[in-house]
Amino acid sequence: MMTTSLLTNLTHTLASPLMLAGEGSGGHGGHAASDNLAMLNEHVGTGPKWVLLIVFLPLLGFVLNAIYAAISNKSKLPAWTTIVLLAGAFAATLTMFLQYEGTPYTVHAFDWFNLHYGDKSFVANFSFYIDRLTILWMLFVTGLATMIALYASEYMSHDVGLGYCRFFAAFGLFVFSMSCLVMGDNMLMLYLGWEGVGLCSYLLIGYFYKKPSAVAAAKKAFIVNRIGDLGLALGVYLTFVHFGTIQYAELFSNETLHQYMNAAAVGDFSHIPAQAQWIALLMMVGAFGKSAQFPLYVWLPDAMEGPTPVSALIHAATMVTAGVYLIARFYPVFLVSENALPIVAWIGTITAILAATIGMAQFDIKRIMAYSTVSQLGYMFAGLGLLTTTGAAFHVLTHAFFKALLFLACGAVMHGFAGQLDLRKLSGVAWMKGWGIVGITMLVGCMNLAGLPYITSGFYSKDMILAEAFITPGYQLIGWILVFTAILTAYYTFRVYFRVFLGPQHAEPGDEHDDHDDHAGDADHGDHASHFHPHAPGWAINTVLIVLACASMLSISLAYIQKDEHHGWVGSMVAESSASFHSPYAEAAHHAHVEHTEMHAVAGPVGNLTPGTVFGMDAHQGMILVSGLGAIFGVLVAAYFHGPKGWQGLFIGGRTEAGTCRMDAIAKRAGPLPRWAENKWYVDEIYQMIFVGPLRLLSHIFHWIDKLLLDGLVNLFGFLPRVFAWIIRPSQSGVLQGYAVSMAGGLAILLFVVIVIVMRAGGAA
Amino acid sequence: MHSMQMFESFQLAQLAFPAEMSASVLAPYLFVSAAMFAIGLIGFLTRKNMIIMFLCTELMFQAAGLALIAFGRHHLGSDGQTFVIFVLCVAAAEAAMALALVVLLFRHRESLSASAWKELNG
Amino acid sequence: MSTGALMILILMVVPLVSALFIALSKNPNTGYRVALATSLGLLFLPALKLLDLFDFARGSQSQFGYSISWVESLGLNFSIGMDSVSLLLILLSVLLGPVVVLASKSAITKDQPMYYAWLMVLQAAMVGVFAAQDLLLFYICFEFTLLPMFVLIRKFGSTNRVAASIKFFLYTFTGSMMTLAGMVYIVWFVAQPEQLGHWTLDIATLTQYAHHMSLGEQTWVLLAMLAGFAVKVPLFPFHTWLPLAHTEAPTAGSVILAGVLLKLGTYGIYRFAIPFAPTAFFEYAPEIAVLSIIGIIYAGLICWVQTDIKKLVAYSSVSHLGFCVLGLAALNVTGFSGSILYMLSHGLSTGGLFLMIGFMYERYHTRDMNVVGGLASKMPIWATFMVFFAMASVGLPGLNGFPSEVLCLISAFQSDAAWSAAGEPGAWGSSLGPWFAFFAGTGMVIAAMYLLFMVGKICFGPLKEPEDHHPHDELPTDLNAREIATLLPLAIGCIYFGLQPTVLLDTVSDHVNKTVFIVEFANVDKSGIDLSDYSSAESILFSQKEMAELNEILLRHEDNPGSEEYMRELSEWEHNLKSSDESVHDHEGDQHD
Amino acid sequence: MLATQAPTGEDDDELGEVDAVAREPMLACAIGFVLVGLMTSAMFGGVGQLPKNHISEAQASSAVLEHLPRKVDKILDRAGLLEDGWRAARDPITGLAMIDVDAQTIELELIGEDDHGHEAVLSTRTLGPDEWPESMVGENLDRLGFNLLNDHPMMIEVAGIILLMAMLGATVLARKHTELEEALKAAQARKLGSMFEDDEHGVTHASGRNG
Repeated sequence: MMTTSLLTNLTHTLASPLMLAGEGSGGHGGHAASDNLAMLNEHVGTGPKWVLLIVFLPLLGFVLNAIYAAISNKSKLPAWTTIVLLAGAFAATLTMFLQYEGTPYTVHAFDWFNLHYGDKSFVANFSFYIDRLTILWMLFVTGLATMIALYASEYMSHDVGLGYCRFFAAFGLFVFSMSCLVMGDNMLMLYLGWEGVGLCSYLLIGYFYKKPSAVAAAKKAFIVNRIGDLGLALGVYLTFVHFGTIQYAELFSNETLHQYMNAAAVGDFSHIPAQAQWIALLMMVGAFGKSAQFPLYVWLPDAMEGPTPVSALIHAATMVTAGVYLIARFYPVFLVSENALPIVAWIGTITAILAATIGMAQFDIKRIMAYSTVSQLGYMFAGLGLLTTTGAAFHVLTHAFFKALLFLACGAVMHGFAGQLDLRKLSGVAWMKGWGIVGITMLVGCMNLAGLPYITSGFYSKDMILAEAFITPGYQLIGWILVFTAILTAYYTFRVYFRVFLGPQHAEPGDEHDDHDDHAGDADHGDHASHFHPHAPGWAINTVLIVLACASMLSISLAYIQKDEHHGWVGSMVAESSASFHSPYAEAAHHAHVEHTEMHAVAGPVGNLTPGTVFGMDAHQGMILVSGLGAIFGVLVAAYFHGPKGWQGLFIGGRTEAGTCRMDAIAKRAGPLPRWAENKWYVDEIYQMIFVGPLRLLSHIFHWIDKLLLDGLVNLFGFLPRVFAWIIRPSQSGVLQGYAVSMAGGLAILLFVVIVIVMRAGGAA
Repeated sequence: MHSMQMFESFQLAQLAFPAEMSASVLAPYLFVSAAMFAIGLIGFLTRKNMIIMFLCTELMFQAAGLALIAFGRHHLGSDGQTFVIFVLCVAAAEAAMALALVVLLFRHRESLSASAWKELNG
Repeated sequence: MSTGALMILILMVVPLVSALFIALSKNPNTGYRVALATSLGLLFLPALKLLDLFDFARGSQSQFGYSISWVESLGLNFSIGMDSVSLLLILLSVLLGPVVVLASKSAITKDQPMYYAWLMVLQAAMVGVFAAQDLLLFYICFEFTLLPMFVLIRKFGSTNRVAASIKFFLYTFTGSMMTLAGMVYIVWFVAQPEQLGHWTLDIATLTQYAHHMSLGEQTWVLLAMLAGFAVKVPLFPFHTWLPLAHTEAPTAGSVILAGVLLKLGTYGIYRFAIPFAPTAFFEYAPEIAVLSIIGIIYAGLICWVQTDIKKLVAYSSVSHLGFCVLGLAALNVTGFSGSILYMLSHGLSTGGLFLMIGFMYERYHTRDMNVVGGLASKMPIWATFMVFFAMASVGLPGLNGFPSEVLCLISAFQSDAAWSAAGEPGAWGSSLGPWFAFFAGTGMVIAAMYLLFMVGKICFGPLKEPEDHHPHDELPTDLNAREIATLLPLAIGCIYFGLQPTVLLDTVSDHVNKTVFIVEFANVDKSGIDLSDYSSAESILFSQKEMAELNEILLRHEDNPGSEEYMRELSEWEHNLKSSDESVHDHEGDQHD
Repeated sequence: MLATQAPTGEDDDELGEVDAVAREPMLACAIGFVLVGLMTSAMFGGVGQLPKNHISEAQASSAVLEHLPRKVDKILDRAGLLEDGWRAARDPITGLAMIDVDAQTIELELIGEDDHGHEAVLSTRTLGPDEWPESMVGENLDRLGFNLLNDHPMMIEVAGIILLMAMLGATVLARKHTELEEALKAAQARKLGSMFEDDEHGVTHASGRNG
């Protein structure tokens, strides 16, 4: 109710900055974006063929692993094959990045759709479109995929000879699909990748297919995604129907589109047909599905049923960012829709806070990470809705690193403690022998997720989004909600760290160390819980953790490379792509920030805009203050409630044993609220009640209609002739003379008729 | 006058080749054939013995044949007679089959009564 | 007689001969061997030869024409030939031949000669349907497919086979009786002096004149034809025979039924109902589309609550063919192409699913998903194929289901010219529109729901087997080489058509353009369709002179198509067309002016 | 004789079986009379409107004659109207007799050998109506035969086949199915066996005789 009213006035506030920009010199804003885009896509050259390696090496990995499976290979060969091939793909991507001159190009593999009729043509070839946005995404997709494959080679070692080939086959197929999604040069290729990653996520979530819960989770993931896919598909078809093409190069250089963009730039949406505006709204649904946004986020937490590397790669780092990529890629289409971006912003915000509140109350550390993923994705969507694609993309990048890191660390714990994930049953893991690296890297990840000021990359990316919220007038509310969410994030992140990794050493083994379903042949664990000793992670896991930790720390520097031109390196990557757009307010604020002058002195290039401020100071600096303090505050709260006694708890914690802390008392006093939060606010149950149940009932009703009504009618028509026959049957008495009599009677009647006719004719004659 | 005409036409009918029969001459032939048919029908209705009934049907056959010949004559054509010849052929064939069937039926029931096969009802 | 015609004749005659041979042979194994040899031979010799000979550039015209006069006075010929669409469908049915024979080896344990003989007869009949260029020949073959299928169900089906076979036969037969009535009316109409003036049953000739019928006549003809074809498809309210027949039929029967026999309905609609009654079809396309969409959703939801896995797949056929009819109802190039692609791809993926179920049934003798499940741990290869075909059926991009689905949905969007042009939805009744596309699109989600429900129950989860289960005496636990060989062609086809739909699209494009032209021309006065794309149709509809006139008109109004004058001249031109038909007739026959 | 099957029992029912008494004669007669009435009335109503046929009886009678030149010759010969060598003229193309029934004239021709020794028409003359013989009439049998054999040869074949089939069918149907008891069969077998033995004996005798 309130949201809707906000939405309505937000649409206007969104239009206003664009309008001003349109009136201004046009250095930035709608016009700039439009012209720039057109210029980029007018002459798209063809690139070198070796770029195809990026796509087809992972596919080769899939094929080889399938062959291994067919010949039932019982070694670690699949893992090494996959790692090598993915590394090759990463190397190719790196080369592509280094050789990129700045103009997009396409690489053609083979024809896929080629339907020409009349003056129209429906063309969607199996070819790839390379620009900076693509490269940005492919860099971390292939890189992380390689790392995580290495990790999985050890993590999945207990399945060697069982599901090992299956796992890595799906792994390779996933990277292939993801590459198609990101690199495809038309929307149908994107859709292919979109569904492909959905399939792989289905297969990998259901990896332990004997667990009904895993199967159910996989099914749920696929179906919920499918709902989003429907939106995307309709969006794609509508794009073709309206613009007559679904190839990026043609679409982004399409005059109609640019007319719309210019109209939108001056805030005039009345002349943009409803059809064109619907495109964005439909695609949005697809993005919500794949990136687990508010109405459709329910599948992601359940997806944690899959092996942890899968959760890290697919459900934290890469696949779930596809929605962000989609919106960034089709930003022009979203710009010409009046309501799309505000809805995106609001959905993102709602998702962020909702998921954060749920994450606070969970005890399963993987689920906590899952909800934090949902929440961070909410940030990214908010960023997109707030017209800062740079911020969103930057957050995607940093989040990919540290969230993968966090998941892999949790995975290491799960692996070592026989699938134990309950933070009430683990404590002081960091101090156990051989777990130091895990402890440290986990700490790095937590800091990044919490966004501790200056020392973490997560801080910079989040800051960019938050600042944008305050800069653009009309979005302050969103800004404050996101800040509050940032505090919650810091809290639940360090809640995990303080409870699991610090404090007195204690560990109960999980249920898997004698459950031979999925840890079959795993001899490392003791056979009885009584003398259970965890096995510390091996070199592969440790290496990967270290690399990722370094990566997430180093990505701080990205914020400073080309800071002044493009808000950092990511900005430079986004700038020359279809996603490049900056609201003039951002420009104003940016210049002010760069020139270190008072706000009102800023004028000229971007018109006399007055970007919003935080406590009267420039939003960027204000954000550093607010979100930085918020993060630290969150950490302290976590330390107080969950931290152990002594310096580990920063001297304010009071936890002396695993499983009990100060929070419990508060939770008791808080009444049902914590339980509701733990039960995810019963969203699943509500969906079950509102959608699934009725649909199921309807299906049963249909089934009975089919059985009784339709089939009954058919059978009735089949029965009528029997009735008729039964009526006239007695006429066939066996008496021969009876037939003769009827014959004579018939003859008589016939003759009578003849006579009548004849007489009439005679009378006439 | 009328009787005179009839007489002439009867005379003509005696000749090697008959003259055209006028309608009034045609009538008696047709009457005879109608009578034959009716008699055959009555026979068929009143008798039980399958052979007799079969003979009655033959009677009706020949009634039709007679009518054919009469009409053929009326039209001064030979097709009517030709047709009757073929009818006779078919009748012969039919008679052969029918009697064979009667024999067969008699073997089954030791009776020629048509009512012996009453249970062949619908 | 051209080589191509000879090949077609071989395709029709050789199965009959081998059927006779099999029927006479007493040895149970002879049937299997001979049938396998025949079907493989047909696949590799004549079919590939035809593919080689076919001139794809002239795909819209019937090639390899061969005609034996049968009854001159009625213009009745035994005339065969094939255009691109029939070529594809013939290839599909010939491909399925060896597949079903292979699949039946261990499934059929009694009366093998009879079984394989009827299978071969069915082969011949299917080829005949698609190759027929004579209306009566088409109808005869169309009906003759019923008999072998009836025997297969009645004699080799499972528990409830008698009822199933009878319902299958009577239902479809009743429908096609009405189709016959409609066809007879068309023939009679064309034989009128105002039209051709003498009896003919040649399909091409009939197509030239049938669209002269008034809207009222066309409506009745359309209803009559749909009565038969919609039952065959089956369209929503007329589908109740299908689940029963599928469930009771032997595996091979189900595969053929889903793979080819259902396509007879859509083929009939595309090949006869639309060209013979273009105006009426244009008029009632939205209603037909509504039926098909109801079918998509309704049948899909029913699938979701099935416990009998075979019934589930059967209902899924109803749901899928809804897309096919939707594409036809869109009456545009994308729609027709998509729907023809759908005929082929559905044949592959659903055929595959039925094979999978058949193989499971041979091992467990039950189709109840509550009794048997979690087979992935026991039959990994089987489960892999099951998931593969399920995904193909869901319409996963890169597999065969996807291209056709895309085209059908796009066509629904496009069909609403107003919405495509101005971006605002057009008026109801003139054509389909975004809402049709949306509701049909929900079919995608529902398909995912029920197919994953099936896969999750039957493949995944803890292993569940019937209590009285004992391993099959000759079959191994998992699929054996023969069964894998049975599945591979279908799987390869799925992938190939998923990645190379263009091959099929190019093949049928000429034919599709022709049909679209027929429809647009018949309704040219209704909606501002420009006749700029008539080139493909001149050969079938008009003489060169008429085309020249039309061309002139078009050129004269190039600048502003759709103006009254333009429309008037076009209608004049059409009127002249009809009168010229009369004059032609006068030259032949009676001399009244 | 079957047609008058003798009573096999005593009671009336059996007598009924014997068909000694008619059943529902009244009803049957009523029906019969109704039919007769209807049929006759139909005929008398109908024949009045029968089309008058266009050909004259003479034409009808003698139309057949031109098809039967030999018969014309015979009639003329009997009437003593032909010198030797003369005959009714044939149409060179169709081979029909050149006889005009309406004008009652008959063309005659003299057949002899020309100087090359070929048969040729030497001279012709016309027989006028005044010498038209009374007996120059196509008889019914002629016309019937001509019609039957000239117009419906095919039908004759068919009729023949039907009759043949009927005959075979009748024999097959009416054949008496006699089943031999086991004993009889055994006896036949024994008989055959003994025949063979005799045969062998015969052979040995023969060899003995030779030896």
